[in-house]
Amino acid sequence: MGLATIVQTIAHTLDEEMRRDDRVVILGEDVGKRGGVFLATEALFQKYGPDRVIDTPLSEAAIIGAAVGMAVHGLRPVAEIQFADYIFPGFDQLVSQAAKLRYRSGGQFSAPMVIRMPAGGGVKGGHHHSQSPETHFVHTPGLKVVYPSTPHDTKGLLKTAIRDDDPVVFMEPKRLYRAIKEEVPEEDYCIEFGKAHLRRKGDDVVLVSYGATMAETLKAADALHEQGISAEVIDLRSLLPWDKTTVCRSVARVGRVVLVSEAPRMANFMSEVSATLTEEILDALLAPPIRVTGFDTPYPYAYDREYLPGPNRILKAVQKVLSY
Amino acid sequence: MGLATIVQTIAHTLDEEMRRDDRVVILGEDVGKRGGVFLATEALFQKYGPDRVIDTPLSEAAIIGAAVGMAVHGLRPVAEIQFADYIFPGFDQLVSQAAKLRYRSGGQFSAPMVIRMPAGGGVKGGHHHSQSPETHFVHTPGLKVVYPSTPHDTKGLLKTAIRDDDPVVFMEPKRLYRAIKEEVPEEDYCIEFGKAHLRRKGDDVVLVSYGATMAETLKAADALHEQGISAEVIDLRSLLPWDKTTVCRSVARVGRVVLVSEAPRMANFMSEVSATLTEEILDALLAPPIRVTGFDTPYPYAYDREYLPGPNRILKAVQKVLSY
Amino acid sequence: MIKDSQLFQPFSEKPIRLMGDAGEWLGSFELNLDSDTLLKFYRDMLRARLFDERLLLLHRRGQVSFVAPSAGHEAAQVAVAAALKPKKDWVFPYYREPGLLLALGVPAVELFGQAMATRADPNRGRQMPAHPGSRDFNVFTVASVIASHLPPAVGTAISMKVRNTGEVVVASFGDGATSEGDFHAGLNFAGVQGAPIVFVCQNNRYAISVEYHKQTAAETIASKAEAYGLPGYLVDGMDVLACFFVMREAVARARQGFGPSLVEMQVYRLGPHSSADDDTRYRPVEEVETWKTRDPLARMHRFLAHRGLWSREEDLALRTEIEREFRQAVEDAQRAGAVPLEWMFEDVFAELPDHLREQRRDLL
Amino acid sequence: MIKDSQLFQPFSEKPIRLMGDAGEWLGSFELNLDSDTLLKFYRDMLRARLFDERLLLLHRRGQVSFVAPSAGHEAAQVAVAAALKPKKDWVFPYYREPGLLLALGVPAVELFGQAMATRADPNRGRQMPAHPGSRDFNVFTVASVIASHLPPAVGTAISMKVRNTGEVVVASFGDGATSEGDFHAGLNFAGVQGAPIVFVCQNNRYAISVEYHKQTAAETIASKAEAYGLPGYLVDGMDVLACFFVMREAVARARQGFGPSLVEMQVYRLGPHSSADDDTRYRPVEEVETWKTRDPLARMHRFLAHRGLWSREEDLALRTEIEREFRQAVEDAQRAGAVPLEWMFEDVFAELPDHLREQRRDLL
Ligand SMILES: Cc1ncc(C[n+]2csc(CCOP(=O)(O)OP(=O)(O)O)c2C)c(N)n1
Ligand SMILES: Cc1ncc(C[n+]2csc(CCOP(=O)(O)OP(=O)(O)O)c2C)c(N)n1
Ligand SMILES: [Mg+2]
Ligand SMILES: [Mg+2]
Repeated sequence: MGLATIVQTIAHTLDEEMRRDDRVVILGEDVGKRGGVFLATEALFQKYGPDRVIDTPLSEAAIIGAAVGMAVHGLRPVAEIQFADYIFPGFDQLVSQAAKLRYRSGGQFSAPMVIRMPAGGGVKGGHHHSQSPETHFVHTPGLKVVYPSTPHDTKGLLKTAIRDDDPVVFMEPKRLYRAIKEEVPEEDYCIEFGKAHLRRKGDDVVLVSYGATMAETLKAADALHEQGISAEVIDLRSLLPWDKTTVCRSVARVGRVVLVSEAPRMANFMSEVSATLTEEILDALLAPPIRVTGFDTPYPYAYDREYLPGPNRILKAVQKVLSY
Repeated sequence: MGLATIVQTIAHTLDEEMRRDDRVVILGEDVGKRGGVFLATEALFQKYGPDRVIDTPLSEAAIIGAAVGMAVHGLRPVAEIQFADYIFPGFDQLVSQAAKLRYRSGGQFSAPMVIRMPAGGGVKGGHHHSQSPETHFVHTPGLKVVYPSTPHDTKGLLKTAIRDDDPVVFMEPKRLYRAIKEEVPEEDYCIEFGKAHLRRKGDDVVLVSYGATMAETLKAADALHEQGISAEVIDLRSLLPWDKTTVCRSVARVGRVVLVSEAPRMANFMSEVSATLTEEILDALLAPPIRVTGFDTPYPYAYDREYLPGPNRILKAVQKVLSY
Repeated sequence: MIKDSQLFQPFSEKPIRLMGDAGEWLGSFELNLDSDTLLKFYRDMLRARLFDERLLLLHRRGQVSFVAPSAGHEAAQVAVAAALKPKKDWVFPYYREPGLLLALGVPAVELFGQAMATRADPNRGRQMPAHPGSRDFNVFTVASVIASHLPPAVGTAISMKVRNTGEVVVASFGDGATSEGDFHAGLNFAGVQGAPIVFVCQNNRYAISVEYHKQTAAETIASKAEAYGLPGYLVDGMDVLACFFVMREAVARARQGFGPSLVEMQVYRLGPHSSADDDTRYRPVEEVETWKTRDPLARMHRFLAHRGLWSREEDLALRTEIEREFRQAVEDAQRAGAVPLEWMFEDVFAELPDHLREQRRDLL
Repeated sequence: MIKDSQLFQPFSEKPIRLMGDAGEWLGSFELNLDSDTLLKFYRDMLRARLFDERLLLLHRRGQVSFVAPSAGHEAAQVAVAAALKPKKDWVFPYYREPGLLLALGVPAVELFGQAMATRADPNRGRQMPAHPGSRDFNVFTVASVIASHLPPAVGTAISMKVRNTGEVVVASFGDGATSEGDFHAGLNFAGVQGAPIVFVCQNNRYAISVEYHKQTAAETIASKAEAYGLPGYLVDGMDVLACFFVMREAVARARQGFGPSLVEMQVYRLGPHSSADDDTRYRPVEEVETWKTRDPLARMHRFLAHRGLWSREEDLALRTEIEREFRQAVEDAQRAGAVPLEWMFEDVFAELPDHLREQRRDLL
């Protein structure tokens, strides 16, 4: 499909999947004529009509709940939540219905569906257009959680998500929607969940991140490179399952690690990674794993860049683990 | 107030606080004539009438949201969510309104309120009467989170919660509601948040827990004692803020720690404790902190005791850290 | 969207009734049901009643941890089942509906198995009693979270519409459920989509202890339909014929593409909310006694007797037969054996992921 | 609960109007407002319009990151403010209501300060533009989450009732908001409690791109009141007099203890949803043009001119005066200066906890 941004890749991939499988339907607020407020479903309404691209009333509970019911009946719904922050009015449908249906019915019913949502800050959206709720999802048994950071991975992961037999929360790095353009292969390919992507190889420190903060993490790696410090950079790509093997292998080899995520710090997903590293490879740690995260405040409007774990804060953390 | 169970202490403490301060009102499902399904508000409706003990329609969003509005207008609402599992239909009111109001209004408005909820498993309730959602609350900036394990602490912490100027999620260990009876002092006392309680002193291993799993943790400590192993046992009592100082001090001294919580394992609150321990006192760790938690499944009905981190699983973990 | 009603008008002031207290026919049209059908209504209601009694017995013996008795709701539930095509149409029930499932044909052994969490439960023992579900009968497994099944029910109905399958959904719930946001989200979306679904509220005037007038200031639940552009029917829920004829019409309308409706069936819970409840704390005994005189089973019995279709002796024989069936079903359910511990880790996902494999290994 | 209406009937088929398209009085009663009041309506509407225009200018210059224009909603918003006792009654607005706040008396400098996140914002720059709030004026700070302010609004109204303060709450929102569970939860609880609150829906027939008939199958938003036992009024929301008189009655009724009501004001958003929207993707230009002919400002202008109360010259002078006021207010808001970085950590709790102290130290 040539050079494409993340948001273009989403629209394109949805189109491919809808063409491939007529069980795939889209629903959400403004996904129809408008093509989504970010244009992630652009032109699909015009192409597939109102039965397969459904503009819903303004209710996230209706969106997620109806997607569950559609999936149960054999469709493959892809629901859009306009901003990740608005998952909360539909949170119960996600955690009580979508996540638990297969289990509570003994496998009689299941909800193969995708819940797409632009997430993360840095777009001057204040606290209700900037949040990173991934930890809530990871902590909910029954959900898979994916968070790509490049157009290439977006295509492969979104295809896997749509074809997966379980509910997948598909988070999208909204501040990178149009920031990166890369060559996205024409062919049909899927990227397996739980396989991290080694974005850089390096020997002095490992940087682990995912989603929107990959951009900041790579910038930090570049800056380190200039200082003669070689950083291994891991893009997790999916958080549930997450690729413990790759992370542990790199950290065991290098001994030093910085974990980057923009969600609030307290009980952040990266705490799980840190705790796992200690449990698995304590003796290989030459320094404590350090988490660089958002702060434990609601997401602020003013100084929303300062809230984020930018390259400077990452470099400071690297300094700390290197000088430990 | 003599010998009392946890649930009796709650009713008694609510009564004292309502007498002390006529801004304190109670609202929730069945809290009125019925006195709550667990009788935690027994006799209060009869004593204070329908304006101060309000039976609400069956809507958790209405309960939490209305409590926010009452608090804004000067009341001190104590809302009951019938089971912690039912916080989710009201989750948005909790995270988008209660938690963020002070911040988003620049301190102009605030929501001093308590949201009480019986939590935890082991009562044959299946997955919607057994969950432990505390991590979701801890990960939400703007909420305080408290989880007592004894009648004595229940009184002191509930008083602090009601008098606190911010929203407090007050979790109650439902399987201990009537399991422990102890002497609860007559006088008015508050227990500061963020101060753990050293339940046992010991030198071989530190056990950290809170809420309902304190019972299992203490049983494990007793069993260890019989084996000649001395366990220090810390009851966190509040999770936000949590008492980093006490935990780090004990673990730094002893070098070995087991973290017990019945919530699902992935990104459990204890991951935060573990990550913090590594960050703060890596070199004092003689073994990796090991988490003993619920499993990453929805809460099951059959084998609901096996799901919980019982004494055996705690002992196995202790064995592991001791033999590391 | 709404087709002109054939027999019944929505938003009536008084509940639609077809059978008087003494069991007399009140309909303005000729009753055109054969005696087999009428007897089946009664039989299904009696099975529902006796099922609950059996569960209460098992509860007293400690073999079942929880019961939510449905006595008083039988007419409503049996009528809903009778209006549907079993195994074709879908049902999204709530927890107080053994009568509905039994009348649809779900084997008693599965329901007892569910209540006792044995291998006879197709849901594999994952939930507390009163939470059945059956893929075979298109019965969506009950979730405890009140009203949370309504948005999924609507999604299924939209799928039926989009794919033009000719199927219909019935979703049922109590009066308390109507206060949840999910009720609103579900009915509103169904209205917009004109989906083939009938919403059935079994209004027993209490949500545990909370009386109807504390639940809502609306005069009736049926009137809430207006907010969604749907017809709302108010029905005497202890009159199995009224429930059946109204449901039949609502289901037919949905099937023909004329969209959803809301049916309020006014019932009364003759027992406590559940085995964990003490209803004397909040309900006057006299109120309960008054409603007991309107017992839907007794009323149908009178109706049948009236027409010479039923006798005391037949009644006793039927009871004995059902009791025998249920004793056997309980035995079968028990004999199926406890669910194995390793099932705890299955069905979280279609395939067991690594982290659950590790956790299973640690436990077993 | 509902007191007999004095002037208006709920659930009318057609919107209540008091002013014709040409600005003629249509009321069945004598208009008993003095010219100062009438002129103030117009003035407040004009201020609202010019406020938006100023914001759009600042947006084009890159000084404001986002605007949600309210042109077309001014009559509704100004009428709501006029029906209240400022600083006594409480308002729970949504994001498209600068006109409401200005008319209540909230200083323009605070609103510009909010839009630019300077120290002039009493909310301390915590949220994106269009999210004002003022403790001084009992205006609950806007949250982006649609309809999420409604349950809190009801809680405040219940507190007023319980403490018998004689205050009233107005909570306003768009048509899209009526689909959220929080709308339902709020109105239902308010109905049960008979709380002193008036719900105002500014129905502009779109929620971003989603048209009214995809939002709900209900004929009107006003009809949804029935589901909660409330009176629902359908009003021409571009008729400031109709909005005012209906609101005055609803507020009086709430204040006198007769409970809540729902007022639907039919308006039209003359501009795009926001500065980030392109409404030509989903709205026919002709539709927009038709509605523009019903501009509430022009209509009121005609009404006043009709009565000899207003001239072109006065209009020009007033515009100049307001422009001057706003230029000054923008300048003052800017001069107040950016909010300091360390504020990021304040107001999470009443007191700064240790973990935030550490995080602040790490950043600064
Ligand atoms: C979301 C949620 N909140 C609370 C409960 C606890 N609860 C279980 S049953 C019930 C009352 C339900 O009343 P109603 O809907 O009228 O049904 P009924 O039991 O009367 O048949 C409540 C509050 C729940 N199951 N789910
Ligand atoms: C819970 C939630 N979901 C989605 C959004 C995104 N959003 C912002 S405004 C809007 C449309 C609101 O429409 P309406 O209520 O009619 O008000 P209007 O903008 O037309 O005045 C949407 C969907 C949101 N803010 N909150
Ligand atoms: Mg009921
Ligand atoms: Mg609108």
